[in-house]
Amino acid sequence: MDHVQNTQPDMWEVAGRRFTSRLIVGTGRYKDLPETAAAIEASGAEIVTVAVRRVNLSDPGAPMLQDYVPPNRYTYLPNTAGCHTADEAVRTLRLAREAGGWNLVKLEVLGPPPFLYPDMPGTFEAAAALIKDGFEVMVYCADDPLAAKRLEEMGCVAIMPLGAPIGSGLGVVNPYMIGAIIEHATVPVLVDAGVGTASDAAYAMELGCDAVLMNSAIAHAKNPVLMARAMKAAVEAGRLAHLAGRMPRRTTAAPSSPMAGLIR
Amino acid sequence: MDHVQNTQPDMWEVAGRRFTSRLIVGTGRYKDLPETAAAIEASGAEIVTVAVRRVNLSDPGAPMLQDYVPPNRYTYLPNTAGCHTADEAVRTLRLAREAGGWNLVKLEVLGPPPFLYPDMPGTFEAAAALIKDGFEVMVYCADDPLAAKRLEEMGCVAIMPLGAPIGSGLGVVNPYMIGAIIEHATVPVLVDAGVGTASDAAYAMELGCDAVLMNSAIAHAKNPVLMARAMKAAVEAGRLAHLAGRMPRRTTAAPSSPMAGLIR
Amino acid sequence: MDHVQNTQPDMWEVAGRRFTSRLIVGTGRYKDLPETAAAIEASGAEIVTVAVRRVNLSDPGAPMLQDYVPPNRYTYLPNTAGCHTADEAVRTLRLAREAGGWNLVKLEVLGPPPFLYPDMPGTFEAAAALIKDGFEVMVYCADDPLAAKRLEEMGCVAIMPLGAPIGSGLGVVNPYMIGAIIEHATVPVLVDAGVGTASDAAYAMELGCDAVLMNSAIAHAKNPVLMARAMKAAVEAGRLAHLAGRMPRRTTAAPSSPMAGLIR
Amino acid sequence: MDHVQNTQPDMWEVAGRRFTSRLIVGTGRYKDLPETAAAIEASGAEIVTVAVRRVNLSDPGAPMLQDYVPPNRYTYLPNTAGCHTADEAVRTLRLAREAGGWNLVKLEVLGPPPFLYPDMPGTFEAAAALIKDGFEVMVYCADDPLAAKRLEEMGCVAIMPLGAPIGSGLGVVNPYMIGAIIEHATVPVLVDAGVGTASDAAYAMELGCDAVLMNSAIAHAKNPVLMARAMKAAVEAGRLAHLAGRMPRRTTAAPSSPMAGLIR
Amino acid sequence: MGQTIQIAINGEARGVEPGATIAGLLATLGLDTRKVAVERNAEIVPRSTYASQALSPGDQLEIVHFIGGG
Amino acid sequence: MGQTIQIAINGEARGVEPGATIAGLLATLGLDTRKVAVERNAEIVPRSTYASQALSPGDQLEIVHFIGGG
Amino acid sequence: MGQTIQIAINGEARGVEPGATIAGLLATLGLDTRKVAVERNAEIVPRSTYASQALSPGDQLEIVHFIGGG
Amino acid sequence: MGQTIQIAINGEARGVEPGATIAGLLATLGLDTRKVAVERNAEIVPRSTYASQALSPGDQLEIVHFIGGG
Repeated sequence: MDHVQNTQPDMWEVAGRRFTSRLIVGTGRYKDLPETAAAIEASGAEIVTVAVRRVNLSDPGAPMLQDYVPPNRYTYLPNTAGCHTADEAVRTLRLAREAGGWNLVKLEVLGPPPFLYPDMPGTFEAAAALIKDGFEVMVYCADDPLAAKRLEEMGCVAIMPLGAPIGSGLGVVNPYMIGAIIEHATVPVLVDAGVGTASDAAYAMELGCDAVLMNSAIAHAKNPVLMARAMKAAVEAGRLAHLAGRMPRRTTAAPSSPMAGLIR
Repeated sequence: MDHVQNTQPDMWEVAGRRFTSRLIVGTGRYKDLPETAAAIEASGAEIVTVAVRRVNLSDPGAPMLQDYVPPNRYTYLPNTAGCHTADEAVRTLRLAREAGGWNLVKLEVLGPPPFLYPDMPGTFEAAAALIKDGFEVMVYCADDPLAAKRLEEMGCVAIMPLGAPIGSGLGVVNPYMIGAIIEHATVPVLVDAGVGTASDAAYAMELGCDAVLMNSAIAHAKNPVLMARAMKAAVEAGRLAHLAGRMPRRTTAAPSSPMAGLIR
Repeated sequence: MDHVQNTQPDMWEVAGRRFTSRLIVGTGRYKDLPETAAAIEASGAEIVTVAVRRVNLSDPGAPMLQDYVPPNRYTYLPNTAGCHTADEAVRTLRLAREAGGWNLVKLEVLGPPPFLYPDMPGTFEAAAALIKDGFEVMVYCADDPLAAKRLEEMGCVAIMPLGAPIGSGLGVVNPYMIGAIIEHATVPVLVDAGVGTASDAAYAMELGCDAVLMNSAIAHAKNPVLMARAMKAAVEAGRLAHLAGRMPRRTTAAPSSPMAGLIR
Repeated sequence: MDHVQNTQPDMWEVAGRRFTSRLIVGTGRYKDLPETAAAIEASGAEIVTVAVRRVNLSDPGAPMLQDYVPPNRYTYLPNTAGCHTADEAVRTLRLAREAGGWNLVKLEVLGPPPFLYPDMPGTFEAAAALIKDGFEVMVYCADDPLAAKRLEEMGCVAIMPLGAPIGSGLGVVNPYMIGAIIEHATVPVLVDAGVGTASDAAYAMELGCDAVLMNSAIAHAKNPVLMARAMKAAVEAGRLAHLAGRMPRRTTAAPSSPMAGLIR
Repeated sequence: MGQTIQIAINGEARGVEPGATIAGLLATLGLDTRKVAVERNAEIVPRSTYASQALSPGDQLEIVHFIGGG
Repeated sequence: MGQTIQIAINGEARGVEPGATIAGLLATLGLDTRKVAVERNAEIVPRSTYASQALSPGDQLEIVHFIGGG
Repeated sequence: MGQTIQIAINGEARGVEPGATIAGLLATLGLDTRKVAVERNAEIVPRSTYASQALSPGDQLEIVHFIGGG
Repeated sequence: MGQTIQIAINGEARGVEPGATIAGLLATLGLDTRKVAVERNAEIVPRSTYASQALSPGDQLEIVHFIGGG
């Protein structure tokens, strides 16, 4: 907390890179690319997740994400959304590395709909292959403290347990296990997926997360740009509250004005 | 929302006065007056609640709140903390009006410890007398939608239901009734008392409150100045999220990356 | 607890009458009178609430509640549902007393839709008039510990705060205030309104309520008779758990098998 | 539900055995063997979990569990509590099978304190070995719907996700994932671990579990025998409520007495 | 030969024979006196007095009973 | 040479000079009139009248100011 | 007037000139080499080798780029 | 007149008579064969073979029973 009190910036570090913003945002599900750009700018995010997909050969000149969300301004974090096996995830990220030239990636090996729950055996397999191949892996996972510890011991650079299913907006359903993961981690822990509104993001940060990753909560809000501003403030609020140390809870009242000196 | 999108300030109004900050803070329970001043400045509050107490005749030269929290910079909102009858509350606020020269006041008629729950009959009686005497009454009350409506109809300028008992830090325990009060009110509604940490404040604002009033959550945090910053951000976050319109909740997942164009 | 352990019945008493069942059920909202009778029998209730309404002059021979829910088997507790003023409530209960010959009644003075929230000033006024007129008043009220204490001091024989709005099925939304009311009451406290399913009823009893009153949770279940059986068991379960004294909560694990003697 | 309505018993089946009681209780953590016997009898359980431990050679004549909880009356379900590897679990259950002559077992491969969280890779490994060796495996696991489905496909006869860490008494923390597991399972699903009091057990059953397994909630209650009775009733209540189909939730009120026929 | 007198029962206008009592009225209406209660001009009418109370023109009667309610 | 008259300030008995005014009393007490308010026998004393109001035996004064409160 | 050779790009059959390179193909397709990545028969093709790698009959190419995703 | 052979039971070193069987050992230890199970060098010993299995020097035995557990 000292560095905060003496007003040095409160930064966090992953894979040797330092960031000020503790909000990582996805770039999917927006109305169009201009809205994507506006929302991401409003969020203050320094890292954005991106998907890797086949070029549309029938329309090679179509506007591209890079033209609206410049990779020289934002750190691209390629994901493996849609990958349901370790092989698909590894192939996808090797292509991402070649396309972008960076090796910091988000690994997610997902189970089938309707839950898209992290496939932990597939995740372990893919993480091992990627780390062996020199990637720096930020890993989406279950809120399982043992699995989180193993992924860290394998060499993952950030542990990203779900707060709730992708796109559900249910918030951080199991704060006990998220707290357990944070308590025992020596690498950054991010809540990834589940955040639905600002108070959810603040709550995740109050638990002690290093950062929060979200997409739908912003992109599916009625007004994504306003919600992006809300999330920027919420993550800052939750971080500051975590550093400040909340008051204790009590089930009875405690007066906030002095009892002495009342008129009679 | 337009005024927000076209970046005009998102202000709120009570008793004809307009404010930008939606956070009202108490000035009690701090370590000393310098900490009080620092925390209030960090909170960005424009309105502060103050108590009215007998002068200490044995030490008339002691430092005074006004010297640290200048009334020409902050709108003083005198409260009736410690008053357990309508008469005490009315006498106290008449003295406050004479001392400060303003008639915007916070009325709270409290029941006994350990809950200090709003005494609603006493509150109705005091509100009637104060309004008759020309005061502009922001009233602390139970989360009772009928009582809230009556207080509004009597002429109270703001309705301030408790989120939880004073100093409890339990947050907004009954969002249904706070929501019910907001839905039917034509004057500002503030959650007063109960907020414990940043996510509580954001949540109160997401429900649609016009502002939030707190004291212990900041003053009793391990680091009050940091928590004041957290609350400033949290109230802004919750307000923006309310304006933005949150995504719908669903108990299953929805992918945030396109399913089309996956490599095979 | 002794009386429980040495297997004497665990009874409760209101207005000098002793009851074994801690479940009071309403008789409204059923498909027909036979379903009403079957559900009430399945609930094991000894007290049922009933409404007072004008006789249908055009069909005086229509089947009547008494024919299905015999007053000599069940204690009828006339209510004032639909009364929005103290006068209406008092007139209604005077008619009820004449019709039934008993003076144990349920007072509810309700605010307007959509919340039908207890009208506390009207409730105080009606309670005073009824008690003066010799009624034994079980009173529906807000979850306001001060109001509850006043109603008790006025002479009400049971305090019945809402768990949530009538027919909402939201459960016990504010356990802190229900707990506060129980802690300071010297007459029976019942949660009335809000229970939606069995676990809600068990939870209310675990808080220390003497009994629970419900109608919609049973009548609006897909299978009212099964739900009546569920509620009977749930109220017993919650009562026993309250008497037994639950284990402490902890955020970490504690093994339930001995660690000694493991094979190696 | 028909079989319930026409009052045939509502039984459940695991590994070809049919049971009426949906409460499985542990036999650990009691003051002494007589209390163990009394609590288990009060619970109405037909299945009890037991641990396998080295005989105390220095006191071979010490009273034994079988003398108080007769295996010919209760179905013994040997567990692997304390086993942190698949090998330990398999060895332990082979000894259990030889000691007891039955092959229905509870598999739990646990991570280290303080969470004793299910070690899912170890659990998969042990489950495969046990099933190959002819055991009928009821498996304790994370609230991970993919892992649950795989364990079922491997041939486990019951899936038993944790509601919360063993001995924590936090209840069913993630009802969404427990519900997800139930929705997609074709074998019995039990909540195992986490239940703290009666309403937790009722809630687990309302979610649709086939049964609930607990130990600490009974053994660590102030009065274990009373709590055992509470849990018996709570499980029945939750089961009946699940079958009955709860009323819908609404955030506004719905009157439970007719509005017609009010006096004027 | 007697013309009826006008009263209101449960808000509906009714004509009854002059001299009719509440007991008589309830019998005419086919109501079981043990299952109803009667209010006359906002005053409770004790059941014991049904037979002795003659109705007067303009009487406002409420006749109620118990029905299912929560 | 005049003996003092007895009043109560904030619940404490005090003696003041005969003819003393509220303005004089506040000065004697070292209080800044702009930062306090005075109630005399349960009636507010307008600041503008401090100089003209002489204290009387038995007066009950409350002298208050603002302090930190929530 | 050489006949084309058959390859598959992103799962679609295509004919290309014999001797065509990946660099040539990308140019033909109008793709910016700095914004795409290419996999050939499940092997990454380093960008530096686009110009030197000639396509062979039956080649399976995946050509990808970044798009919005969460 | 044979000296004892050394084995380990539940991790404790023990000496037993040469030729002693598991059945004999259990009897010596005062254990009810119907309530325990025996593992010898990490292999289950079927109860039916207790009488026929003679112990050998260095045998590692685990003798277990059921106790209360959750």
